Amino acid sequence: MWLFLLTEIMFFGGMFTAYLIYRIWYYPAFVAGSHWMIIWAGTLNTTVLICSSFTMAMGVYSAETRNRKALLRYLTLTLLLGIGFLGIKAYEWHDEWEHHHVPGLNFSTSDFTRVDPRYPLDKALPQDMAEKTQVYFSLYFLLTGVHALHMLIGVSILLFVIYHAWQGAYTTGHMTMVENFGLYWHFVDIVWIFLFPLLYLISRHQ
Amino acid sequence: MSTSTAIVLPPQETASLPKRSFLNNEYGLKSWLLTLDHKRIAILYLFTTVFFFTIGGTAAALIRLNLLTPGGELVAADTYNKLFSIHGIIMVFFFLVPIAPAVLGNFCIPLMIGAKDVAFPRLNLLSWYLFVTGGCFELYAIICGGMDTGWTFTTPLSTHYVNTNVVGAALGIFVAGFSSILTGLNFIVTIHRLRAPGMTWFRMPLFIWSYYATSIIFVLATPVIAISLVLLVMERAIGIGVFDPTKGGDPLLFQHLFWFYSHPAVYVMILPGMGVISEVVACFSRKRVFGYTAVAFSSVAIAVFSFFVWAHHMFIMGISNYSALVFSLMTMLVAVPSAIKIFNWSATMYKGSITFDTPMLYTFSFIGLFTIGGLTGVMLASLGMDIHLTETYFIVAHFHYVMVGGMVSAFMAGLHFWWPKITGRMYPEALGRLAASVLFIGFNLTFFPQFIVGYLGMPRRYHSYPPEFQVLNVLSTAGASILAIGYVLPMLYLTWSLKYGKIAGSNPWRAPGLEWQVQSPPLTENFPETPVVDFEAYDFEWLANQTKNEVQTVG
Amino acid sequence: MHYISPVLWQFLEKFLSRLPLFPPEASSIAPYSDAFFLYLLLISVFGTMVVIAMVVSFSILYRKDRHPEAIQIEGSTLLETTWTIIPLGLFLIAFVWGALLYFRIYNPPTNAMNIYIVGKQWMWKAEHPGGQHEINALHVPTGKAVQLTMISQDVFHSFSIPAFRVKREVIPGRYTTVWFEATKPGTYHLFCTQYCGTLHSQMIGEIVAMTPDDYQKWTAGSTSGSSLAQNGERLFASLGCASCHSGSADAHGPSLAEVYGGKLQMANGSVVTVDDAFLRDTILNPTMHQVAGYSPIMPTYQGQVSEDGLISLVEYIKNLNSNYRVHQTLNTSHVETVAPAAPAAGQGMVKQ
Amino acid sequence: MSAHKVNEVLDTEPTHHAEHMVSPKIYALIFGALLLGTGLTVAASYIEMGDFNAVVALGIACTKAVLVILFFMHVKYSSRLTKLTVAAGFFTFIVLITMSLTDYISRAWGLW
Ligand code: HEA
Ligand code: HEA
Ligand code: HEC
Ligand code: CUA
Ligand SMILES: [Cu+2]
Repeated sequence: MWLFLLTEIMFFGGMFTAYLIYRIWYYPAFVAGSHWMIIWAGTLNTTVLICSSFTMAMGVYSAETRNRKALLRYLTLTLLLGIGFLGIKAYEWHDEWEHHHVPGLNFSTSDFTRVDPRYPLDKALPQDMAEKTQVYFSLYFLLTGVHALHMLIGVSILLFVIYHAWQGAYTTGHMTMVENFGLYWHFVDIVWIFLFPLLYLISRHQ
Repeated sequence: MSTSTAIVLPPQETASLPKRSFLNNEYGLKSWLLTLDHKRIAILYLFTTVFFFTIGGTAAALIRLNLLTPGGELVAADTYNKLFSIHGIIMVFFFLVPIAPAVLGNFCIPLMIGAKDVAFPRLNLLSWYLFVTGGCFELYAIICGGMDTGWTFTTPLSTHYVNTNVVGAALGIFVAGFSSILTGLNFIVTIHRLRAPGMTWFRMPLFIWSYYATSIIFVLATPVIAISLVLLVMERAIGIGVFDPTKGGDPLLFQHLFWFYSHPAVYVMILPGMGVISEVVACFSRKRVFGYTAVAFSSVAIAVFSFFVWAHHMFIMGISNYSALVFSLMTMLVAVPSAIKIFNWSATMYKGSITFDTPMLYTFSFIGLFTIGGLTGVMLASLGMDIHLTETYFIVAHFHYVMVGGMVSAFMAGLHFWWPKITGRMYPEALGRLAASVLFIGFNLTFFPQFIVGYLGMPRRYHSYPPEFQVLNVLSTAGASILAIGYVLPMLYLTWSLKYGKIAGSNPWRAPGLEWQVQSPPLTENFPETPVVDFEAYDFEWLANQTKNEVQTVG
Repeated sequence: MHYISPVLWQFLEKFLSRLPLFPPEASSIAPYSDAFFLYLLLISVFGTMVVIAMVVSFSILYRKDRHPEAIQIEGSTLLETTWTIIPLGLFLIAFVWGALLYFRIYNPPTNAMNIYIVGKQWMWKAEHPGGQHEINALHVPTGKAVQLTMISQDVFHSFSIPAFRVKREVIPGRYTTVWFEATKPGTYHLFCTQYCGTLHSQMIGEIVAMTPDDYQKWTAGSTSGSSLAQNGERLFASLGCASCHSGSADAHGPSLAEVYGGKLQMANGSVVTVDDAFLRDTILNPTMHQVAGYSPIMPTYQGQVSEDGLISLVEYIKNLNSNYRVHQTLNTSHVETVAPAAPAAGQGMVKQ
Repeated sequence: MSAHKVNEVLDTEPTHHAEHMVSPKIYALIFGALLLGTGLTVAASYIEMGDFNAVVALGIACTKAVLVILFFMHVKYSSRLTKLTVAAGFFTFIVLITMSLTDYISRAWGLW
């Protein structure tokens, strides 16, 4: 399983590299772009994910202690939290669509070429830099999109795991499946732990 | 001939194939398509990859025919572009990358380490299906218009300027990539967990070492091409701006990501071959491989260093001069382990007792051709020289020397070497030697002129070229037709041998590996009882004792 | 031979006369390149020979008939180190030598004359400073260092002159440079070597190297009116650059006189050398190259100036020795000084 | 076959046979720490620290990730091999990023 996660690290690695490079190049655009992130949603989502990681860990623990009820309870909680995450993410995406921030499909620089009312101290971006916010949003959608895809896959597997757990599997000592799924889930959590500051936070203030 | 050969066939009048083996365990299409047996999966892979090879080879034949005349009268320019793109993509992603790991690796690894199967048989079957799915995408892309990006998918050409089926092709590679990842994963876990008792790391055949290195590359590098293809498809389909210079993206970034995979991938294409060569050289010299540890560690070294050199494909592409320096230096370093291996194989023959059966002949051509290919690689790695040589036929010659002269030769060596194990029958030896020689001659005739024409400056991917290059191109095309015979011949006689070949017996080469201690073709469960390994790899003295109390076939 | 078969003979004659094995050496760098190639060839032949010698001699000495019983040998650390160190040493020499050559080829001498190259699917366009334009051909004088400043309008191309042993990628969105000094008059191949789409193999042309006298005649004979710098001056006025870059003390923008080749302090603290690529980039992406001490008011000219136009502007700024000419244009085109004409189009969405 | 050899084989097995069970207490502790970390980063992002904002945010993110990896994912209690695997993954990840950056950063240095 760890080997598979290595694969995943490298999978995200490509995008993180791109993010880093363009951030260096188009710093102001990245700052401006991240000002449009909904910070409460991001924070909430981080919390949701961390909770789900915790419930997942507890689920694995319940499997270890062969406690079927607890296992079911924790897995279901994890599932709900996962779905919650996706819901909030969907809300955010919808918001970005409304603001014409989706590169390629629905994008306009107008939000960036005028002074942002919420950040009156910041100057508006000149046109050339405003164009570059597209790069920011491209990466934003890719990173969060691929992450959400992983969540989606995770949720589907989780359904399957819960079904089996309900039938009494995993609590008889054969718990590799739960364990490995746990690893996967935590990994997806870790990715978000990095995405959150990179996309939402670190440019809050400049 | 009989004195100079190591083949000990059982007396042919009385010999028979074992009654029970993985081949006749079950019958019917379903028993093949749903099999979990690594040996059957290997054979499935063999069929699919050979199928793709014929497609890629047909494209190659058309390329060479078109280049017979400077004007390129055979096909139109865009057809030509599609041809070499198809050729490159099929040959790399659907033939050479999967062929060695998935065919020989699947068949041999469990047998060699004394395991019943790979660690995750289901996953193994799944990778085959993924591979086939990827292949179908690719075929679909080829049939519905083809793609003319070259196998490197250079942006922004591939994202904005061609209107062929790039998305289909990229998706095909993407899916097939997952097949590689799963195979790599499977092998690593297999090698770690399923070794027979007593099979310590340094008792493993070198074949296993090099497959281990290959698998590492699979797992760590393949996802990067997956993500770069995703980015490419997104950019092409909905126009995000990551690689598009007009939106502020850097087209070079795509190449960074692409080569981060594709350079390690070229070692995926050669390391398994190196593993095969180690086995064959040892067996036919009847000697332990010279410097076992050096060879083992050089495999791992190649795998590790291969991650540091990717930008040598981009020396003139506009990367900074400083970083070109770094990457050139690293490339020089990665070339050294290959040199170590070559010398060790040669030294293995010293004071051996050498026979020249077909696998050994292919091994010779591997050693010679790979050395030439590798050394021209060093020329390309030298910054100043690369300026003149890059993007010319010199490169084409370089990588065909390493890929075709190197890896395909090694694969042929391996295929002939294990053929009796796989099918229980011998291939016709005389025809085998003939085909090996034909291949060697045809190969050199095809690709050596390309070195010269490349130094003269003929650019690659050219549908037509200035007339003064014609002579060399004619030679090359002539060579290619000989080469085609060299490939068709083994296909024919190997098929023939399935029914009419001599019965091989369990160990015709008197080779020491574990896989040779069981009947051929092996049982579905490989070993009737778990073997205990109390001998070193390539331990011919052990083998000599062993053969005294003859190996038995079960069933 | 002749009496055997005239047809065959003719064929052979044609065959051999069409079999060059070595490209012409027509630039000052070519001998160096070839010398290095010779070194690489030598070590390669040496390495291959060693391997072949080992394989062949062992095959003969220890084939089964002669040597029926193999003698097991474990290995030898001494040998391992030898064949690690020797190739490593040879490769490292190649690395150093190659790197030196690389920097020689990619670092133009300061006195080189500059020619602009624009690549697009599927043709080359050369623009001489004197305003001469050429398609799929390039005339250069011998004995003089020529620097090419190149850019692509669409995809990657690559400008390759095998006879000169130089080649450089032509990239969209960024200038790249290469230089050479032709030594032998003659006509040589020009190839686009980076695959660039359907007619990639038609993106070829010829390099005509001529003696300086001939070159002089050629330039005189093919001028098409105004020089690049003159075109640039016109653009400089009509695009409104002059309004801010007038060079006077109260101007919004810095003076551009003699800025080329010098070093500039940027707002983010770094120091850059002003070269062609920098000039082009500041016109398109002024925000990414903030000069210290000025506010980021310069509008972007992305999408408003063609690559040719940019080349003219760059050439003009490069040759701007004083602000005299700028003032001249200021006086003649007064309309534009009121409001910079450009930003109007810059508002809102600019998308292709 | 000697017992010594059997041990040698088992040592390289990646499964955690001697499974160490992490107690819920530790899980809860880590959970708390993670929540705290989240709160901290968000808070920190509202404080003007110049370049340090990024450093702090990423520092906290790394700490959080390490916590998850070590405890939730049991790496702390896993075999050397698992640890090595994880390390290898991050190593290649770093290689990808730094080696690409050698190009992007030194491009600005201009020609020789
Ligand atoms: C199996 C595949 C394979 C292998 C193994 C290699 C091996 C090597 N390759 Fe190759 N390469 C490719 C496949 C491969 N390559 C492909 C497909 C391309 C083109 C892609 C494209 O653009 O389409 C390419 C392109 C390519 C380039 C880019 C050229 C360009 O685009 O400008 C470079 C540059 O550095 C290079 C270098 C090397 C080097 C240094 C090795 C080394 O690993 C070689 C090491 C081996 C040896 C050195 C030989 C053994 C040595 C000895 C026997 C010692 C000799 C003794 C003495 C000197 C004393 N290769
Ligand atoms: C594993 C990889 C592999 C293999 C095996 C080959 C095999 C061959 N290649 Fe390949 N080649 C590449 C990988 C490979 N190539 C790559 C990656 C490129 C770069 C693509 C790009 O630029 O994007 C390339 C490009 C390339 C070019 C350059 C095209 C160009 O730049 O314009 C040429 C030209 O001669 C060529 C020739 C050949 C030949 C003659 C063979 C021969 O060895 C093939 C011999 C085989 C046969 C001839 C088929 C055998 C016959 C049958 C199976 C019978 C069935 C057929 C019929 C009945 C019709 N190849
Ligand atoms: C609205 C005023 C304005 C206009 C119009 C304008 N510039 Fe500028 N330009 C500036 C300012 C202010 C700077 C310095 C700050 C910066 O780098 O953005 C500058 C900087 C530059 C620089 C880099 C600084 C240097 O000293 O080398 C160049 C080159 C340049 N401009 C060229 C042009 C050209 C060419 C045009 C017309 C096509 C133009 N400018 C139009 C205001 C302007
Ligand atoms: Cu332009 Cu190829
Ligand atoms: Cu490479």
